[in-house]
Amino acid sequence: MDINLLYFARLRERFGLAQEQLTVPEGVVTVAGLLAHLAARGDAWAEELAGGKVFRVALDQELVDFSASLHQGAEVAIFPPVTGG
Amino acid sequence: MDINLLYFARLRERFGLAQEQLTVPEGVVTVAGLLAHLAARGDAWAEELAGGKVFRVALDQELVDFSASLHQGAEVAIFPPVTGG
Amino acid sequence: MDTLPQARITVVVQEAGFDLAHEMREAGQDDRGIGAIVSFVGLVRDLNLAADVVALELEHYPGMTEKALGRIAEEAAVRWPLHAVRIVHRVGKLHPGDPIVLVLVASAHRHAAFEANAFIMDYLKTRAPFWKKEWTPDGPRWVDARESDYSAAERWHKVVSEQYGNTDHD
Amino acid sequence: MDTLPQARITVVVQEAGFDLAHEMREAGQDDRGIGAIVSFVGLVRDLNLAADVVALELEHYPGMTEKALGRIAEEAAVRWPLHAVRIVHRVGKLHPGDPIVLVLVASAHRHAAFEANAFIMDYLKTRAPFWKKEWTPDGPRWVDARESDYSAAERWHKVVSEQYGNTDHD
Repeated sequence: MDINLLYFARLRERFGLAQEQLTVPEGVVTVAGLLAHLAARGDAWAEELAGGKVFRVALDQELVDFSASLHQGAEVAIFPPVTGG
Repeated sequence: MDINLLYFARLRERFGLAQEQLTVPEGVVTVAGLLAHLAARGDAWAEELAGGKVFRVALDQELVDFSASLHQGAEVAIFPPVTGG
Repeated sequence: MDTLPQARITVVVQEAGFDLAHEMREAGQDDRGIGAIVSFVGLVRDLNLAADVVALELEHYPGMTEKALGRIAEEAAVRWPLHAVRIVHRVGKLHPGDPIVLVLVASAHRHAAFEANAFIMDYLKTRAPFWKKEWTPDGPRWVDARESDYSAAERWHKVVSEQYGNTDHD
Repeated sequence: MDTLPQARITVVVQEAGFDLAHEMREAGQDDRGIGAIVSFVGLVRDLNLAADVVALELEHYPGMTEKALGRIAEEAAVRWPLHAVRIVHRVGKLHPGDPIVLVLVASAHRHAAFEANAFIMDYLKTRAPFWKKEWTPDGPRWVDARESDYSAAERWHKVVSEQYGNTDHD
Protein backbone atom coordinates (compact mmCIF):
# COMPACT_ATOMS: atom_id res chain seq x y z
CA MET A 1 0.00 0.00 0.00
CA ASP A 2 1.44 3.36 -1.06
CA ILE A 3 0.62 6.56 0.76
CA ASN A 4 1.62 10.22 0.52
CA LEU A 5 2.95 11.63 3.81
CA LEU A 6 2.99 15.34 4.65
CA TYR A 7 4.62 17.08 7.63
CA PHE A 8 3.93 20.63 8.78
CA ALA A 9 5.33 23.35 11.01
CA ARG A 10 7.60 22.17 13.84
CA LEU A 11 7.40 18.53 12.73
CA ARG A 12 8.40 19.43 9.19
CA GLU A 13 11.48 21.16 10.57
CA ARG A 14 12.31 18.40 13.06
CA PHE A 15 12.11 15.69 10.37
CA GLY A 16 13.78 17.88 7.76
CA LEU A 17 11.06 16.74 5.41
CA ALA A 18 7.85 18.29 4.06
CA GLN A 19 6.62 15.30 2.07
CA GLU A 20 7.42 11.70 1.24
CA GLN A 21 5.94 8.80 -0.71
CA LEU A 22 5.91 5.68 1.44
CA THR A 23 5.15 2.05 0.73
CA VAL A 24 3.61 0.88 3.98
CA PRO A 25 4.86 -2.52 5.15
CA GLU A 26 2.54 -5.51 5.23
CA GLY A 27 0.53 -5.49 8.48
CA VAL A 28 0.39 -1.72 8.90
CA VAL A 29 -3.27 -0.87 8.31
CA THR A 30 -4.11 2.01 10.69
CA VAL A 31 -2.74 5.44 11.52
CA ALA A 32 -1.47 4.01 14.82
CA GLY A 33 0.45 1.31 12.92
CA LEU A 34 1.91 3.91 10.58
CA LEU A 35 3.03 6.07 13.53
CA ALA A 36 4.77 3.10 15.14
CA HIS A 37 6.47 2.36 11.84
CA LEU A 38 7.70 5.95 11.50
CA ALA A 39 8.79 6.13 15.18
CA ALA A 40 10.99 3.08 14.54
CA ARG A 41 13.20 5.34 12.40
CA GLY A 42 14.54 6.62 15.75
CA ASP A 43 15.92 10.07 16.67
CA ALA A 44 13.46 12.92 15.98
CA TRP A 45 10.89 10.41 14.67
CA ALA A 46 10.88 8.46 17.93
CA GLU A 47 10.98 11.61 20.07
CA GLU A 48 8.12 13.32 18.29
CA LEU A 49 5.84 10.38 17.53
CA ALA A 50 6.47 8.00 20.42
CA GLY A 51 7.76 10.33 23.12
CA GLY A 52 4.45 11.42 24.64
CA LYS A 53 4.33 14.61 22.57
CA VAL A 54 1.02 15.92 21.28
CA PHE A 55 0.40 15.94 17.53
CA ARG A 56 -2.50 15.57 15.12
CA VAL A 57 -3.09 13.39 12.09
CA ALA A 58 -5.21 14.18 9.05
CA LEU A 59 -6.23 11.45 6.61
CA ASP A 60 -7.26 12.74 3.19
CA GLN A 61 -7.40 16.24 4.72
CA GLU A 62 -9.72 15.30 7.59
CA LEU A 63 -8.61 15.17 11.23
CA VAL A 64 -8.82 11.55 12.38
CA ASP A 65 -7.96 9.59 15.48
CA PHE A 66 -5.24 7.02 15.40
CA SER A 67 -7.56 4.08 14.90
CA ALA A 68 -8.45 5.30 11.38
CA SER A 69 -7.69 2.84 8.56
CA LEU A 70 -5.21 3.64 5.81
CA HIS A 71 -5.92 2.94 2.16
CA GLN A 72 -4.00 2.83 -1.09
CA GLY A 73 -3.20 6.37 -2.24
CA ALA A 74 -4.11 7.97 1.10
CA GLU A 75 -2.82 11.45 1.94
CA VAL A 76 -1.66 11.37 5.55
CA ALA A 77 -0.52 14.57 7.25
CA ILE A 78 1.16 14.76 10.66
CA PHE A 79 1.40 18.11 12.43
CA PRO A 80 1.45 19.86 15.81
CA PRO A 81 -1.81 21.13 17.39
CA VAL A 82 -2.99 24.04 15.30
CA THR A 83 -2.50 27.69 16.31
CA GLY A 84 -4.42 29.69 13.71
CA GLY A 85 -6.82 32.58 14.06
CA MET B 1 -43.02 72.58 41.66
CA ASP B 2 -42.26 73.22 37.98
CA ILE B 3 -41.19 70.46 35.62
CA ASN B 4 -40.37 70.14 31.95
CA LEU B 5 -42.40 67.43 30.19
CA LEU B 6 -41.31 65.74 26.95
CA TYR B 7 -43.30 63.33 24.76
CA PHE B 8 -41.85 61.13 22.03
CA ALA B 9 -42.89 59.02 19.06
CA ARG B 10 -46.48 57.74 19.11
CA LEU B 11 -47.29 59.58 22.35
CA ARG B 12 -46.02 62.88 20.95
CA GLU B 13 -48.38 62.43 18.01
CA ARG B 14 -51.34 61.28 20.13
CA PHE B 15 -51.00 64.27 22.49
CA GLY B 16 -50.19 66.67 19.66
CA LEU B 17 -47.41 67.95 21.86
CA ALA B 18 -43.63 67.45 22.01
CA GLN B 19 -42.93 69.49 25.13
CA GLU B 20 -44.65 71.45 27.88
CA GLN B 21 -43.75 73.32 31.07
CA LEU B 22 -46.00 72.20 33.90
CA THR B 23 -46.58 73.46 37.41
CA VAL B 24 -47.37 70.29 39.29
CA PRO B 25 -50.28 70.63 41.73
CA GLU B 26 -49.70 70.40 45.46
CA GLY B 27 -49.66 66.73 46.54
CA VAL B 28 -48.24 65.34 43.31
CA VAL B 29 -44.73 64.17 44.30
CA THR B 30 -44.03 61.02 42.27
CA VAL B 31 -44.11 59.94 38.64
CA ALA B 32 -47.24 57.92 39.42
CA GLY B 33 -48.94 61.04 40.78
CA LEU B 34 -47.93 63.01 37.71
CA LEU B 35 -49.32 60.32 35.39
CA ALA B 36 -52.66 60.35 37.22
CA HIS B 37 -52.72 64.14 36.93
CA LEU B 38 -52.06 63.99 33.18
CA ALA B 39 -54.58 61.15 32.64
CA ALA B 40 -57.24 63.38 34.25
CA ARG B 41 -57.02 65.55 31.11
CA GLY B 42 -59.14 62.83 29.47
CA ASP B 43 -59.25 61.69 25.83
CA ALA B 44 -55.87 60.61 24.49
CA TRP B 45 -54.27 61.34 27.86
CA ALA B 46 -56.58 58.98 29.70
CA GLU B 47 -56.39 56.33 26.98
CA GLU B 48 -52.61 56.30 26.77
CA LEU B 49 -51.67 56.82 30.43
CA ALA B 50 -54.51 55.15 32.30
CA GLY B 51 -55.83 52.68 29.74
CA GLY B 52 -53.53 49.75 30.43
CA LYS B 53 -51.16 50.69 27.61
CA VAL B 54 -47.44 50.16 28.01
CA PHE B 55 -45.17 53.20 28.17
CA ARG B 56 -41.89 54.26 29.78
CA VAL B 57 -40.88 57.27 31.86
CA ALA B 58 -37.45 58.88 32.07
CA LEU B 59 -36.59 61.33 34.84
CA ASP B 60 -33.65 63.59 34.07
CA GLN B 61 -32.84 61.29 31.13
CA GLU B 62 -32.76 58.09 33.18
CA LEU B 63 -35.42 55.36 32.91
CA VAL B 64 -37.28 55.20 36.23
CA ASP B 65 -40.20 53.30 37.65
CA PHE B 66 -43.35 55.12 38.60
CA SER B 67 -42.49 55.39 42.28
CA ALA B 68 -39.65 57.82 41.50
CA SER B 69 -39.89 61.25 43.18
CA LEU B 70 -40.22 64.44 41.19
CA HIS B 71 -38.21 67.55 42.00
CA GLN B 72 -38.23 71.20 41.05
CA GLY B 73 -36.87 71.62 37.51
CA ALA B 74 -37.07 67.92 36.68
CA GLU B 75 -37.08 66.81 33.05
CA VAL B 76 -39.73 64.10 32.69
CA ALA B 77 -40.12 62.24 29.41
CA ILE B 78 -42.97 59.86 28.58
CA PHE B 79 -42.63 57.57 25.59
CA PRO B 80 -43.55 54.14 24.16
CA PRO B 81 -41.25 51.13 24.67
CA VAL B 82 -38.15 51.76 22.58
CA THR B 83 -37.54 50.12 19.20
CA GLY B 84 -34.00 51.11 18.26
CA GLY B 85 -31.08 49.11 16.89
CA MET C 1 -5.28 39.19 33.53
CA ASP C 2 -3.58 41.97 31.63
CA THR C 3 -3.35 45.44 33.06
CA LEU C 4 -6.01 47.30 31.15
CA PRO C 5 -6.01 50.82 29.97
CA GLN C 6 -9.32 52.61 30.48
CA ALA C 7 -11.63 51.56 27.67
CA ARG C 8 -11.95 54.29 25.03
CA ILE C 9 -15.69 54.88 24.55
CA THR C 10 -17.24 56.81 21.68
CA VAL C 11 -20.97 57.30 21.09
CA VAL C 12 -22.42 59.08 18.07
CA VAL C 13 -26.02 59.60 16.92
CA GLN C 14 -26.22 60.87 13.35
CA GLU C 15 -28.30 60.92 10.18
CA ALA C 16 -25.33 60.10 7.96
CA GLY C 17 -24.10 56.59 7.23
CA PHE C 18 -20.93 55.33 8.86
CA ASP C 19 -17.60 54.11 7.53
CA LEU C 20 -16.82 50.76 9.14
CA ALA C 21 -13.17 50.77 8.03
CA HIS C 22 -12.70 54.20 9.62
CA GLU C 23 -14.36 53.07 12.86
CA MET C 24 -12.14 49.95 12.93
CA ARG C 25 -9.02 52.08 12.52
CA GLU C 26 -10.15 54.42 15.30
CA ALA C 27 -10.83 51.46 17.61
CA GLY C 28 -7.47 49.85 16.93
CA GLN C 29 -5.48 53.09 16.99
CA ASP C 30 -1.98 52.58 18.40
CA ASP C 31 -3.13 49.85 20.75
CA ARG C 32 -1.09 46.71 20.16
CA GLY C 33 -2.79 44.97 23.07
CA ILE C 34 -5.97 44.50 21.01
CA GLY C 35 -6.33 40.96 19.69
CA ALA C 36 -9.98 40.95 18.68
CA ILE C 37 -12.40 43.45 17.21
CA VAL C 38 -16.03 42.38 16.95
CA SER C 39 -18.37 44.60 15.01
CA PHE C 40 -22.13 44.42 14.81
CA VAL C 41 -23.94 46.14 11.97
CA GLY C 42 -27.74 46.22 12.06
CA LEU C 43 -29.49 46.66 8.72
CA VAL C 44 -33.04 47.59 7.78
CA ARG C 45 -34.41 44.30 6.59
CA ASP C 46 -37.62 43.81 4.69
CA LEU C 47 -38.60 40.33 5.83
CA ASN C 48 -40.43 41.59 8.87
CA LEU C 49 -41.82 44.59 7.13
CA ALA C 50 -45.09 44.53 5.29
CA ALA C 51 -44.74 44.57 1.52
CA ASP C 52 -45.90 48.16 1.37
CA VAL C 53 -43.16 49.61 3.57
CA VAL C 54 -40.95 51.93 1.59
CA ALA C 55 -38.92 53.51 4.37
CA LEU C 56 -38.19 53.47 8.07
CA GLU C 57 -37.89 56.64 10.12
CA LEU C 58 -35.99 56.77 13.39
CA GLU C 59 -36.77 59.29 16.11
CA HIS C 60 -34.74 59.61 19.29
CA TYR C 61 -34.48 61.58 22.53
CA PRO C 62 -31.46 63.85 22.06
CA GLY C 63 -29.37 64.00 25.19
CA MET C 64 -30.77 60.90 26.84
CA THR C 65 -29.76 58.74 23.88
CA GLU C 66 -26.07 59.59 24.14
CA LYS C 67 -26.20 59.23 27.92
CA ALA C 68 -27.94 55.84 27.77
CA LEU C 69 -25.56 54.48 25.12
CA GLY C 70 -22.53 55.77 27.01
CA ARG C 71 -23.75 54.10 30.18
CA ILE C 72 -24.36 50.78 28.44
CA ALA C 73 -20.83 50.91 26.99
CA GLU C 74 -19.36 51.71 30.42
CA GLU C 75 -21.28 48.86 32.00
CA ALA C 76 -19.84 46.52 29.34
CA ALA C 77 -16.34 47.82 30.07
CA VAL C 78 -16.83 46.99 33.74
CA ARG C 79 -18.00 43.45 32.99
CA TRP C 80 -15.40 42.59 30.33
CA PRO C 81 -11.79 43.69 29.79
CA LEU C 82 -12.33 46.05 26.84
CA HIS C 83 -9.92 48.40 25.11
CA ALA C 84 -12.43 50.32 23.00
CA VAL C 85 -16.17 50.60 22.37
CA ARG C 86 -17.64 52.61 19.49
CA ILE C 87 -21.38 52.99 18.98
CA VAL C 88 -22.88 54.79 16.00
CA HIS C 89 -26.68 54.90 15.74
CA ARG C 90 -28.45 56.51 12.83
CA VAL C 91 -31.68 58.51 12.98
CA GLY C 92 -33.93 59.94 10.27
CA LYS C 93 -35.21 58.19 7.19
CA LEU C 94 -33.71 54.83 6.17
CA HIS C 95 -34.50 52.23 3.51
CA PRO C 96 -34.29 48.42 3.33
CA GLY C 97 -30.64 47.37 3.24
CA ASP C 98 -29.44 50.56 4.95
CA PRO C 99 -27.25 50.18 8.05
CA ILE C 100 -28.96 51.51 11.21
CA VAL C 101 -26.48 50.79 13.96
CA LEU C 102 -22.82 49.94 14.44
CA VAL C 103 -21.40 48.54 17.65
CA LEU C 104 -17.68 47.89 17.67
CA VAL C 105 -15.84 46.32 20.59
CA ALA C 106 -12.07 45.82 20.85
CA SER C 107 -10.45 43.58 23.45
CA ALA C 108 -7.39 41.40 23.95
CA HIS C 109 -9.76 38.44 24.15
CA ARG C 110 -12.19 37.23 21.54
CA HIS C 111 -14.86 35.92 23.90
CA ALA C 112 -14.90 39.21 25.80
CA ALA C 113 -15.37 41.11 22.53
CA PHE C 114 -18.20 38.82 21.36
CA GLU C 115 -20.04 38.84 24.67
CA ALA C 116 -19.67 42.57 25.32
CA ASN C 117 -20.95 43.38 21.84
CA ALA C 118 -24.02 41.15 22.24
CA PHE C 119 -24.62 42.66 25.69
CA ILE C 120 -24.48 46.21 24.31
CA MET C 121 -26.90 45.37 21.49
CA ASP C 122 -29.37 43.70 23.88
CA TYR C 123 -29.36 46.72 26.19
CA LEU C 124 -29.44 49.18 23.31
CA LYS C 125 -32.61 47.47 22.07
CA THR C 126 -34.38 47.94 25.40
CA ARG C 127 -32.86 51.01 27.05
CA ALA C 128 -31.81 53.46 24.35
CA PRO C 129 -34.59 55.90 23.42
CA PHE C 130 -35.07 55.26 19.70
CA TRP C 131 -38.39 54.68 17.99
CA LYS C 132 -39.01 53.29 14.51
CA LYS C 133 -41.81 54.37 12.24
CA GLU C 134 -42.65 52.54 9.02
CA TRP C 135 -43.64 54.59 6.01
CA THR C 136 -46.13 53.12 3.54
CA PRO C 137 -48.01 54.63 0.60
CA ASP C 138 -51.02 54.90 2.98
CA GLY C 139 -49.00 56.81 5.58
CA PRO C 140 -46.82 56.01 8.55
CA ARG C 141 -47.22 53.59 11.46
CA TRP C 142 -45.10 53.09 14.60
CA VAL C 143 -43.22 49.85 15.11
CA ASP C 144 -44.11 47.95 18.30
CA ALA C 145 -41.45 46.84 20.76
CA ARG C 146 -40.74 43.12 20.92
CA GLU C 147 -41.00 41.13 24.12
CA SER C 148 -38.07 38.95 22.96
CA ASP C 149 -35.76 41.98 23.06
CA TYR C 150 -36.61 42.45 26.71
CA SER C 151 -35.95 38.82 27.62
CA ALA C 152 -32.63 39.01 25.71
CA ALA C 153 -31.55 41.94 27.88
CA GLU C 154 -32.79 40.20 31.03
CA ARG C 155 -30.56 37.17 30.53
CA TRP C 156 -27.43 39.25 31.15
CA HIS C 157 -28.35 39.42 34.80
CA LYS C 158 -27.60 35.72 34.91
CA VAL C 159 -24.72 35.31 32.47
CA VAL C 160 -21.27 34.75 33.86
CA SER C 161 -18.45 34.82 31.38
CA GLU C 162 -16.24 31.86 32.11
CA GLN C 163 -13.94 32.22 29.18
CA TYR C 164 -12.55 35.64 28.63
CA GLY C 165 -9.89 35.46 31.30
CA ASN C 166 -7.91 32.74 29.61
CA THR C 167 -8.79 32.63 25.95
CA ASP C 168 -6.60 35.30 24.49
CA HIS C 169 -6.61 36.14 20.88
CA ASP C 170 -3.19 36.87 19.44
CA MET D 1 -38.88 30.84 11.22
CA ASP D 2 -38.25 32.51 7.90
CA THR D 3 -37.71 30.50 4.77
CA LEU D 4 -33.96 30.64 4.34
CA PRO D 5 -31.97 30.78 1.18
CA GLN D 6 -28.92 28.53 1.18
CA ALA D 7 -26.17 30.36 3.09
CA ARG D 8 -23.58 31.85 0.75
CA ILE D 9 -20.20 30.60 1.99
CA THR D 10 -16.83 32.00 0.90
CA VAL D 11 -13.45 30.89 2.22
CA VAL D 12 -10.16 32.51 1.23
CA VAL D 13 -6.58 31.93 2.43
CA GLN D 14 -4.23 34.66 1.28
CA GLU D 15 -1.08 36.59 2.10
CA ALA D 16 -2.65 39.94 1.32
CA GLY D 17 -4.66 41.99 3.79
CA PHE D 18 -8.43 42.17 3.45
CA ASP D 19 -10.89 44.98 2.90
CA LEU D 20 -13.61 44.76 5.54
CA ALA D 21 -15.92 47.20 3.75
CA HIS D 22 -15.66 45.12 0.57
CA GLU D 23 -16.37 41.90 2.46
CA MET D 24 -19.39 43.52 4.15
CA ARG D 25 -20.77 44.60 0.80
CA GLU D 26 -20.29 41.10 -0.62
CA ALA D 27 -22.04 39.55 2.39
CA GLY D 28 -25.00 41.92 2.17
CA GLN D 29 -25.27 41.83 -1.62
CA ASP D 30 -28.86 42.13 -2.77
CA ASP D 31 -30.19 40.28 0.25
CA ARG D 32 -32.78 42.42 2.03
CA GLY D 33 -33.54 39.62 4.49
CA ILE D 34 -30.27 40.27 6.34
CA GLY D 35 -30.78 42.22 9.55
CA ALA D 36 -27.45 41.63 11.26
CA ILE D 37 -23.84 41.32 10.15
CA VAL D 38 -21.32 40.36 12.82
CA SER D 39 -17.67 40.54 11.90
CA PHE D 40 -14.72 39.25 13.85
CA VAL D 41 -11.26 40.58 13.08
CA GLY D 42 -8.31 38.95 14.82
CA LEU D 43 -5.17 41.06 15.14
CA VAL D 44 -1.57 40.22 15.97
CA ARG D 45 -1.23 41.56 19.46
CA ASP D 46 1.98 42.05 21.34
CA LEU D 47 0.81 41.56 24.92
CA ASN D 48 1.26 37.82 24.82
CA LEU D 49 4.39 37.96 22.75
CA ALA D 50 7.81 38.23 24.28
CA ALA D 51 9.35 41.69 23.96
CA ASP D 52 11.77 40.46 21.33
CA VAL D 53 9.15 39.26 18.85
CA VAL D 54 9.33 41.29 15.68
CA ALA D 55 7.02 39.28 13.43
CA LEU D 56 4.67 36.34 13.25
CA GLU D 57 4.73 33.84 10.40
CA LEU D 58 1.74 31.71 9.51
CA GLU D 59 2.06 28.35 7.77
CA HIS D 60 -0.93 26.31 6.65
CA TYR D 61 -1.90 23.06 4.91
CA PRO D 62 -3.12 24.12 1.48
CA GLY D 63 -6.18 22.18 0.46
CA MET D 64 -7.11 20.96 3.92
CA THR D 65 -7.36 24.53 5.22
CA GLU D 66 -10.02 25.56 2.74
CA LYS D 67 -11.87 22.28 3.27
CA ALA D 68 -11.79 22.59 7.06
CA LEU D 69 -12.92 26.23 7.04
CA GLY D 70 -15.68 25.46 4.53
CA ARG D 71 -16.90 22.60 6.70
CA ILE D 72 -16.92 24.76 9.85
CA ALA D 73 -18.93 27.41 7.99
CA GLU D 74 -21.39 24.78 6.73
CA GLU D 75 -21.77 23.36 10.22
CA ALA D 76 -22.58 26.87 11.49
CA ALA D 77 -25.16 27.31 8.72
CA VAL D 78 -26.85 24.10 9.83
CA ARG D 79 -26.99 25.20 13.47
CA TRP D 80 -28.10 28.80 12.87
CA PRO D 81 -30.22 30.44 10.16
CA LEU D 82 -27.46 32.21 8.23
CA HIS D 83 -27.57 34.10 4.95
CA ALA D 84 -23.84 34.45 4.37
CA VAL D 85 -20.49 33.43 5.87
CA ARG D 86 -17.17 34.85 4.69
CA ILE D 87 -13.85 33.69 6.11
CA VAL D 88 -10.52 35.24 5.14
CA HIS D 89 -7.40 33.91 6.84
CA ARG D 90 -3.98 35.33 6.15
CA VAL D 91 -0.73 33.38 5.93
CA GLY D 92 2.89 34.48 5.63
CA LYS D 93 4.65 37.12 7.66
CA LEU D 94 2.63 39.48 9.87
CA HIS D 95 3.47 42.16 12.41
CA PRO D 96 1.87 43.40 15.66
CA GLY D 97 -1.37 45.23 14.82
CA ASP D 98 -1.83 43.39 11.53
CA PRO D 99 -5.16 41.65 10.95
CA ILE D 100 -4.82 37.84 10.73
CA VAL D 101 -8.34 36.61 10.27
CA LEU D 102 -11.78 37.89 9.32
CA VAL D 103 -15.00 36.00 9.98
CA LEU D 104 -18.16 37.64 8.80
CA VAL D 105 -21.63 36.23 9.41
CA ALA D 106 -24.89 37.64 8.07
CA SER D 107 -28.30 36.59 9.37
CA ALA D 108 -31.80 37.92 9.84
CA HIS D 109 -31.24 37.55 13.59
CA ARG D 110 -28.58 39.20 15.69
CA HIS D 111 -28.15 36.38 18.20
CA ALA D 112 -27.69 33.85 15.40
CA ALA D 113 -25.01 36.05 13.83
CA PHE D 114 -23.16 36.53 17.15
CA GLU D 115 -23.28 32.88 18.14
CA ALA D 116 -22.40 31.49 14.72
CA ASN D 117 -19.40 33.83 14.47
CA ALA D 118 -18.09 32.81 17.92
CA PHE D 119 -18.66 29.15 17.01
CA ILE D 120 -16.69 29.50 13.76
CA MET D 121 -13.79 31.22 15.54
CA ASP D 122 -13.67 28.55 18.27
CA TYR D 123 -13.57 25.75 15.71
CA LEU D 124 -11.15 27.61 13.47
CA LYS D 125 -8.75 27.86 16.44
CA THR D 126 -8.78 24.10 16.99
CA ARG D 127 -9.53 22.48 13.63
CA ALA D 128 -8.10 24.63 10.85
CA PRO D 129 -4.50 23.70 10.02
CA PHE D 130 -2.61 26.94 10.65
CA TRP D 131 0.58 27.25 12.67
CA LYS D 132 2.17 30.40 14.04
CA LYS D 133 5.89 30.97 14.34
CA GLU D 134 7.35 33.92 16.23
CA TRP D 135 10.38 35.63 14.77
CA THR D 136 12.92 37.15 17.16
CA PRO D 137 16.40 38.58 16.62
CA ASP D 138 17.71 35.20 17.90
CA GLY D 139 15.67 33.26 15.38
CA PRO D 140 12.22 31.73 15.12
CA ARG D 141 10.14 29.66 17.55
CA TRP D 142 6.80 27.91 17.11
CA VAL D 143 3.79 29.05 19.11
CA ASP D 144 2.20 26.38 21.31
CA ALA D 145 -1.50 25.58 21.14
CA ARG D 146 -3.62 26.68 24.08
CA GLU D 147 -5.72 24.29 26.06
CA SER D 148 -8.32 27.05 26.55
CA ASP D 149 -8.97 27.12 22.80
CA TYR D 150 -9.87 23.44 22.93
CA SER D 151 -12.26 23.88 25.84
CA ALA D 152 -13.87 26.83 24.02
CA ALA D 153 -14.58 24.61 21.01
CA GLU D 154 -15.80 21.78 23.26
CA ARG D 155 -18.50 23.90 24.83
CA TRP D 156 -20.45 24.09 21.55
CA HIS D 157 -21.36 20.45 22.00
CA LYS D 158 -23.50 21.62 24.89
CA VAL D 159 -24.75 25.00 23.77
CA VAL D 160 -28.33 25.31 22.69
CA SER D 161 -29.35 28.61 21.19
CA GLU D 162 -32.61 29.61 22.79
CA GLN D 163 -32.88 33.01 21.24
CA TYR D 164 -32.28 33.17 17.56
CA GLY D 165 -35.69 31.93 16.53
CA ASN D 166 -37.55 34.89 17.89
CA THR D 167 -35.20 37.82 18.25
CA ASP D 168 -35.15 39.28 14.80
CA HIS D 169 -33.09 42.24 13.94
CA ASP D 170 -34.82 44.70 11.63
